Amino acid sequence: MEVKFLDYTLRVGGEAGQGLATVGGALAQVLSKIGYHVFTHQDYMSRVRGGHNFYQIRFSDQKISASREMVDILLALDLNTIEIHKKSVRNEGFILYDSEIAKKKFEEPEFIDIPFRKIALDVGKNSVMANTVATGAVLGLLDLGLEALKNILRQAFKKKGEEVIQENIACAEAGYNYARTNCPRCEAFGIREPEYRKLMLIDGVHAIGMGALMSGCKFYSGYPMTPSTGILDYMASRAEEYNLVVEQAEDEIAAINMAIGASFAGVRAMTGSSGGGFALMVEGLSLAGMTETPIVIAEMQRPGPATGLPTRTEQADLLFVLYAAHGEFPRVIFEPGTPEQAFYLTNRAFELAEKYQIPVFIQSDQYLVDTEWTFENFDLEHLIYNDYRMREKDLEGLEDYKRYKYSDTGISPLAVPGEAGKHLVVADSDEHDEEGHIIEDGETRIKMVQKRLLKKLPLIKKEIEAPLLYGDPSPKIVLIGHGSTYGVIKEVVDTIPKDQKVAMMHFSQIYPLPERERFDYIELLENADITIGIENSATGQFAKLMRSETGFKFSHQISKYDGRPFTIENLKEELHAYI
Amino acid sequence: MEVKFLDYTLRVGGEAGQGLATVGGALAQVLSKIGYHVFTHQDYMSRVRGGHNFYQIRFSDQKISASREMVDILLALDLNTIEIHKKSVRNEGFILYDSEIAKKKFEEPEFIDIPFRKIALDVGKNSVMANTVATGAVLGLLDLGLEALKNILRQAFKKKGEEVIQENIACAEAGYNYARTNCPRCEAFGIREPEYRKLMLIDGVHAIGMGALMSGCKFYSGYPMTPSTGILDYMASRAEEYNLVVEQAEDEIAAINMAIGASFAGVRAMTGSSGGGFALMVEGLSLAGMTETPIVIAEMQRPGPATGLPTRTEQADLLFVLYAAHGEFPRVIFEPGTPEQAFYLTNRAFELAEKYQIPVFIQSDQYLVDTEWTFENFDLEHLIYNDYRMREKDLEGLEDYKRYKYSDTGISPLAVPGEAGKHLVVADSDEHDEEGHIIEDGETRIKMVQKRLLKKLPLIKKEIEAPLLYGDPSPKIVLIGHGSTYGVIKEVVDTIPKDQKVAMMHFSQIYPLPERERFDYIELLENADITIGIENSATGQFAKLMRSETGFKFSHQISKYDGRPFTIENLKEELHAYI
Amino acid sequence: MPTSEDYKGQVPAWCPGCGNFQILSAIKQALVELGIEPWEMLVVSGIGQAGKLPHYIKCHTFNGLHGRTLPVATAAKLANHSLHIIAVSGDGDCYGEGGNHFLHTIRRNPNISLFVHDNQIYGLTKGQASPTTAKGTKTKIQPDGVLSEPMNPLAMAISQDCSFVARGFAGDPEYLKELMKAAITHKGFSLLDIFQPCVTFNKINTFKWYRDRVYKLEEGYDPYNRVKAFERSLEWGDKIPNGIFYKNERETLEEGVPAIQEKTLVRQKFSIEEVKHEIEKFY
Amino acid sequence: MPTSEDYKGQVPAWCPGCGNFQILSAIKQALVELGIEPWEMLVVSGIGQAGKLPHYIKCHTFNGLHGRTLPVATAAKLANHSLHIIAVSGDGDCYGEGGNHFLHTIRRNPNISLFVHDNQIYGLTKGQASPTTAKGTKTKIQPDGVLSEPMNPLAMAISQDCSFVARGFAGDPEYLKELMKAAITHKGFSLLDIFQPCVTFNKINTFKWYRDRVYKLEEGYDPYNRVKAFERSLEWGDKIPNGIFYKNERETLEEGVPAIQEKTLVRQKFSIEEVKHEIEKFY
Ligand SMILES: Cc1ncc(C[n+]2csc(CCOP(=O)(O)OP(=O)(O)O)c2C)c(N)n1
Ligand SMILES: Cc1ncc(C[n+]2csc(CCOP(=O)(O)OP(=O)(O)O)c2C)c(N)n1
Ligand code: SF4
Ligand code: SF4
Ligand SMILES: [Mg+2]
Ligand SMILES: [Mg+2]
Repeated sequence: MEVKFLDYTLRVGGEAGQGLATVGGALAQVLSKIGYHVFTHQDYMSRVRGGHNFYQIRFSDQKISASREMVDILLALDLNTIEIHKKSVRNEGFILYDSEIAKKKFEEPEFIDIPFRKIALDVGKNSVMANTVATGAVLGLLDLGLEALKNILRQAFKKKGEEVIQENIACAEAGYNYARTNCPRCEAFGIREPEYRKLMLIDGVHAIGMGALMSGCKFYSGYPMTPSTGILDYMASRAEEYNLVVEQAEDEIAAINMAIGASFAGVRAMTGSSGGGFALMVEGLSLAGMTETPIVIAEMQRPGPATGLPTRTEQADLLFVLYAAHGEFPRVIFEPGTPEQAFYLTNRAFELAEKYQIPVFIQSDQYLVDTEWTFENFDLEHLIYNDYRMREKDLEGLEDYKRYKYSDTGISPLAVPGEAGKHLVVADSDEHDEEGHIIEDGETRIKMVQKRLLKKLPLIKKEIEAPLLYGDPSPKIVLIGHGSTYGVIKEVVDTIPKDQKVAMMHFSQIYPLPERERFDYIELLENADITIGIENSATGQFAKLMRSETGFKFSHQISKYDGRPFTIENLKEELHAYI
Repeated sequence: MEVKFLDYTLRVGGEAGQGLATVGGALAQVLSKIGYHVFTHQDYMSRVRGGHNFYQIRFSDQKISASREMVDILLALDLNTIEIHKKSVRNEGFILYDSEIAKKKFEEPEFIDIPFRKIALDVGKNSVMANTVATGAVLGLLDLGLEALKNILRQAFKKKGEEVIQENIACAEAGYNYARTNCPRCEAFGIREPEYRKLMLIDGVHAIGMGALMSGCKFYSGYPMTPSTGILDYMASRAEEYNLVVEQAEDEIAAINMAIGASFAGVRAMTGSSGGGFALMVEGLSLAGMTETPIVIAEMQRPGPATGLPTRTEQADLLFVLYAAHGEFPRVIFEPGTPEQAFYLTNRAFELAEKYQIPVFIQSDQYLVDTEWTFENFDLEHLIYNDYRMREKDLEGLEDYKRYKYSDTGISPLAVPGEAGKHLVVADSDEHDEEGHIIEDGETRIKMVQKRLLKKLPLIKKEIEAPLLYGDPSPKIVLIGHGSTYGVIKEVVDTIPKDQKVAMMHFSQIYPLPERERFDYIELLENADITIGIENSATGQFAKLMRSETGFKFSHQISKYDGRPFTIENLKEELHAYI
Repeated sequence: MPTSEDYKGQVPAWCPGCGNFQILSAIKQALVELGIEPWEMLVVSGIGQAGKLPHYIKCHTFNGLHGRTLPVATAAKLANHSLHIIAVSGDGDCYGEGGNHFLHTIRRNPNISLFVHDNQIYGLTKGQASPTTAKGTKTKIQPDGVLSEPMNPLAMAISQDCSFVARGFAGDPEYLKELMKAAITHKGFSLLDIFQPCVTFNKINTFKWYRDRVYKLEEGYDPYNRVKAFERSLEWGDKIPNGIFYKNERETLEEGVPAIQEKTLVRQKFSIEEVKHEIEKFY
Repeated sequence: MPTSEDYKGQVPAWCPGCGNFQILSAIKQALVELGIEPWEMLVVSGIGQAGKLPHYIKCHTFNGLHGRTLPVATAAKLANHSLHIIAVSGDGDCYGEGGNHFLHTIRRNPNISLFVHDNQIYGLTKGQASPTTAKGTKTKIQPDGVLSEPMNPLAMAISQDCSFVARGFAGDPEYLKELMKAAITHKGFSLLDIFQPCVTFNKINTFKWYRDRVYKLEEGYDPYNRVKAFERSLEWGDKIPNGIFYKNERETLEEGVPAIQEKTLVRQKFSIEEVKHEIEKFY
């Protein structure tokens, strides 16, 4: 293999319901536990059984942040996988399959026929363990040992008892040994043991969930919708341990109104959905805006319009989220580029939501939601938690509490009803006075718009960090990305010779756009020869936002709207015309 | 009075429930029937009884298109009206009131105390006719005769029988005569009889309704919400005569899904709401986008966020409507400046919706919805009606019908299910193939995005007309407005001396923005010294749209966000700084 | 002990003679008699004439969106179940726009009282048909008369085993107050549908119309019999029963949610230190 | 006369063994036996496993949004009441996201048949609780078990005087087909709730679970007795009745709408000439 550093890609393919995520997940974990950097991504259909899905794992001894098109090892759990992905296997790669399952025998040298099912029956007395055999076989091929996998199996089958654990371990060993002894060219993998590091393996959706948890989120309401369901799952799975209230609502309208109700009542609250479900939350969003109730909303994109491609990826809801809801009120939108950013930005989302009493969005997409990355650690000292809610003692001695008191910052005191002595908390979706009571006169209206919107806007803008510049500090060519394209653009920049003076400019704090005082990114763009917006959408929404807010127009645009993420290869290909 | 031409303003004020709209409406009708140009606007609270409302009527022998701050005649149906509006009465103006009702006697010369209630009791045997007395009195003051009013009364009380009609007429006469004989300074009104013209009197909401009706709209579904309810009322009132189906839905979600269902089934369909209700339609909007089902949506704005000021006006939903819904699909937004534009643009909305199979918006606001204007006529020859739906004969001999057939224009054949022989119509909210069946592959996705969106966009853009330029053809100062600010900006331009080289640029076809080939409005703006965006919102949404699409940034911005429309005086005042 | 004065809010903007006035005073009276202090009380509403009630009372209030009263109230209860919560709604608000939440809140059974000001019309938007408007009623939008059958909220609530189902009448505020007290003290989700004459827009269901028909469920009526309660909820026409139709002792939502068994959610202090170990799970 | 082949659509993407297969063939069989041609038939659905059915049948189809089946179907019926319309939905689609439309479509009573594939779970999104999931069921989102009482769709329909209320079982496709035919031929809105085992995510309500419990309402059962029907709809546990619970002869929506008494709306030709006089009203 002609890689500069150790850089392998495994792809596990098969039907929905065959347990691909289990096999792929176990392999990713094993690799990360023994110290490799791992990057995975998933490609699956909107069905529960059948069809074709795959789970791709790239691993390396260097940091990696995107997927490649070509694979080194293809683990084919069905014939279809071989037919679809054969052409993506590198020259010196391998295809692991079971000719009995595939009902076909392949003679080309890259094929390694391993009787997954037969071994499972022989060793584990049950064909369901064929996947365990296959997982072991992949590790055998790579000669990486079985310790980590054994631990994972012990964990996974804890509830099923020791016998099941032992059977699975035996199957894994059998697969491992079979591969080691029946692999003619396995030395091709001059695989180096990684230098041992304890690495975290985390995907976007867990990072958001953990970010919420560590920000003091106590209430999460949602309605299942791919690809946002993972947050609901995660929060529910942690409810017992951390005393969270997680409510599956009857619909998304209820979900957002619940989050608002909980936040009004005094706890940090969050809701989430995908575009179609968020569409139903739009009126509720304006309620949060009007009542100045802090909430965090996760909007996890998939290709639309309408039901679209439910399990695929796209970045086409940006302007929708930006301008969603009638009337005018401040909002913040973050769109993380990595799970690490997802974690910190979720934390920051809560901070800003609570500080300014506004809705804050974490926007992402199926791609980042499902991609697992490895990290040495998340620095928990960086987390912020400020309690802006007023209770008993904070209000002591106060004569009259006014929920919407005018102030220089536009921020009014946010008391917890029932926990604030005898002070009463009055919130209203109508235009209201300082006390929260309905009004109709123009003068109060003007003051409230100033308080709620115009005074807060400049303060919020100051909180936003500059975009990240990666590569040449005075670039001739700038690749501008936002959100989940971070990883792939970054790796592509790495592959371009330095003398081409290329840089990536990446925005994860999307709205408001950062101020230009500290880092004049517009000047930098103006000084470049070529500026290319790279977006997973057809109309280039971030480019529109940039132009609307700053007047700057990217000279070129690369759009991908087939529901799939950019890979390193296809982005490089697209860039060919310019570089 | 120092008016160049005949130009009077009447204001009728009182509590909700006192029948202001009846009195004001009758006066407006009388004036338009005897040939005056009339412009009315309403200011009312979100309550059914009590509070303070007013109805303002300006009339002239010239075309007029906005309201003034100062009034010539104030008809005060309660004391509160006097207290609030006294200061708005011109020096030589009059205040008509009933000291018994007001429970206070005013001695200043402008006050004319007329015992509305007592006359009603004496002449009509019922105090409810006090309003009729007052209406007569206003006409008496103006010495305009009673013929037109009598006809209106005959019409209004037709169902109640001849006796009631005669009592009302008697009351009107008594009021008329009382005013004529008890008005010390009435000669102040050197009122000229207008040159007789048959004039239409129509407000924005009726113009939209009639536009829909005359465009072949057969199905209207909605849910009541101020200020959109008038369309629902109008369509329902015409259902019997024109065989329309009008359905009050259980919520706005049902309303838009019904409109889509009806349109899919083969009839022209429309729905409407205000911002908060439209917020609930957003997911349905994307369904129309994905299934390429033609619909027209009326979005009638009021100040938000949330419930906001339910009966007031604002233009703050522009960007919301523009980017509403997840995913990308084409849409058109019209925002009429006058009832006449509302009528024609509604017609054009149906034409474009049906031709391109897209959702088209008529966006307006409480101000235009409720303002009545006079017109000599609407030229009905200008109406368009092309039936793009395919039935029996249109499909004869066709082998296989495909709902989403690829084509050069992106437009596919739209057959009527059950009326297209044995051809089957298959529509899908998932991404689909030409036949309408669910798919997941990237290639079909790309082709469908191109068909549905990218191919149609340039064609739709060609349909959009240039903005209207009024005033100096090579202006130094350009006042840019959109939608309902048309009338007031136009009149303000009229008041500015020609040598200041001022013009209004008005957009009623908001999105897509017109092409620049036929009229390079951007060049014109670039050549001006000062460009001022004038908007009824706090953040200047049209300005953002303009910058995002063309890069052009207005040099100044005038924003009004107190829930009230601009009047000629207050816009002039705001302009003072620049002109 | 609170007095009626303590609960006095702004001057109502309702029409003179509106049934809402009696409902408002009955609520205040019920709260005073139950000794609930304003700062222990949260009133949540949607939009409509009924939805304006929070402005006319003095306690914690949340006046939200049309139709969305119940999700807000439910979540507020989960966040702080030491608050008493009344959800105030209209027939359009609760059964029309908010119908789905009505259904699912019954299933959830939070300990909240829902008072529906049922005037069988849309009041605030000036007289359109509501879900409870009689078939055949002519309105601006239904000039030929309403085509749908009116909804039966009590029957629906009973059909989903709602924990407490009652009906009162603004024209009998004394009894109404008693029903309110029963609803508030009942453990579980309680529906109190209240006949509320809209003197401006509903010219059919007037004070007199209701007074002529309304009677109280007889002494000895057993509110624990679901089928019987259903049967009685179908009575409509010359005689319409008021009273407590149905009750049960279902577990409440708050009793079931593990996180709030020891303390209300708002009282649970958060510290990053206590959750930091979560990160271990990703290694 | 149509044959089953005429109705053959794409190959279903459902899991092998899923109850949806039997429902699909029962629908086709019912349509064939009723002699309805594919071009006279419109199937409307939402999103879910059930919602995919339009792709597996061949006739006019509209596969809309999750939960929004009924408004689309109702309006299509108003636009062209010569079409036969079946609305296909799931328990989440119809009773969860779409609960409000379910309620109000019953009130409207369009002549549409609603088939709810009730697998007591969210299938397509992989196993969350639906409104009909049994209390206590553990799912990923409810690791401590569902807290809400399951909804009773039949009782709710009966409570609102739904024109036709029945329940069938995918495991008895022959009887199911008969119920479908009865629903389709019934004049008015008909609800057919269908027990549909989800072999992948619902490990409780399996084919066996249903088969052990399901029985047919006895011969001589009177479906016109609303209170009795309500009582029977509450039966749940060891024995669960199937069959036609309730029927009535209410006027349908289409019978009430004046505009479509002579012709379907789609057949009414439009010409500007005929509406021009409208403008006179504004002079
Ligand atoms: C989403 C939304 N749709 C519509 C409205 C307009 N609206 C306000 S109140 C109301 C109906 C009120 O009827 P009801 O709930 O019966 O209350 P009432 O006024 O009769 O007390 C409507 C339709 C709104 N505010 N929000
Ligand atoms: C607005 C919206 N919310 C959520 C979803 C995600 N979603 C798709 S199907 C489904 C539930 C399916 O359950 P059910 O209706 O019971 O159908 P089944 O798959 O069990 O047949 C959900 C939540 C969606 N498509 N749209
Ligand atoms: S409109 Fe009806 S409900 Fe509203 S305040 Fe007036 S009488 Fe009461
Ligand atoms: S998940 Fe369940 S409902 Fe869906 S296809 Fe599989 S078995 Fe059927
Ligand atoms: Mg009402
Ligand atoms: Mg289901």
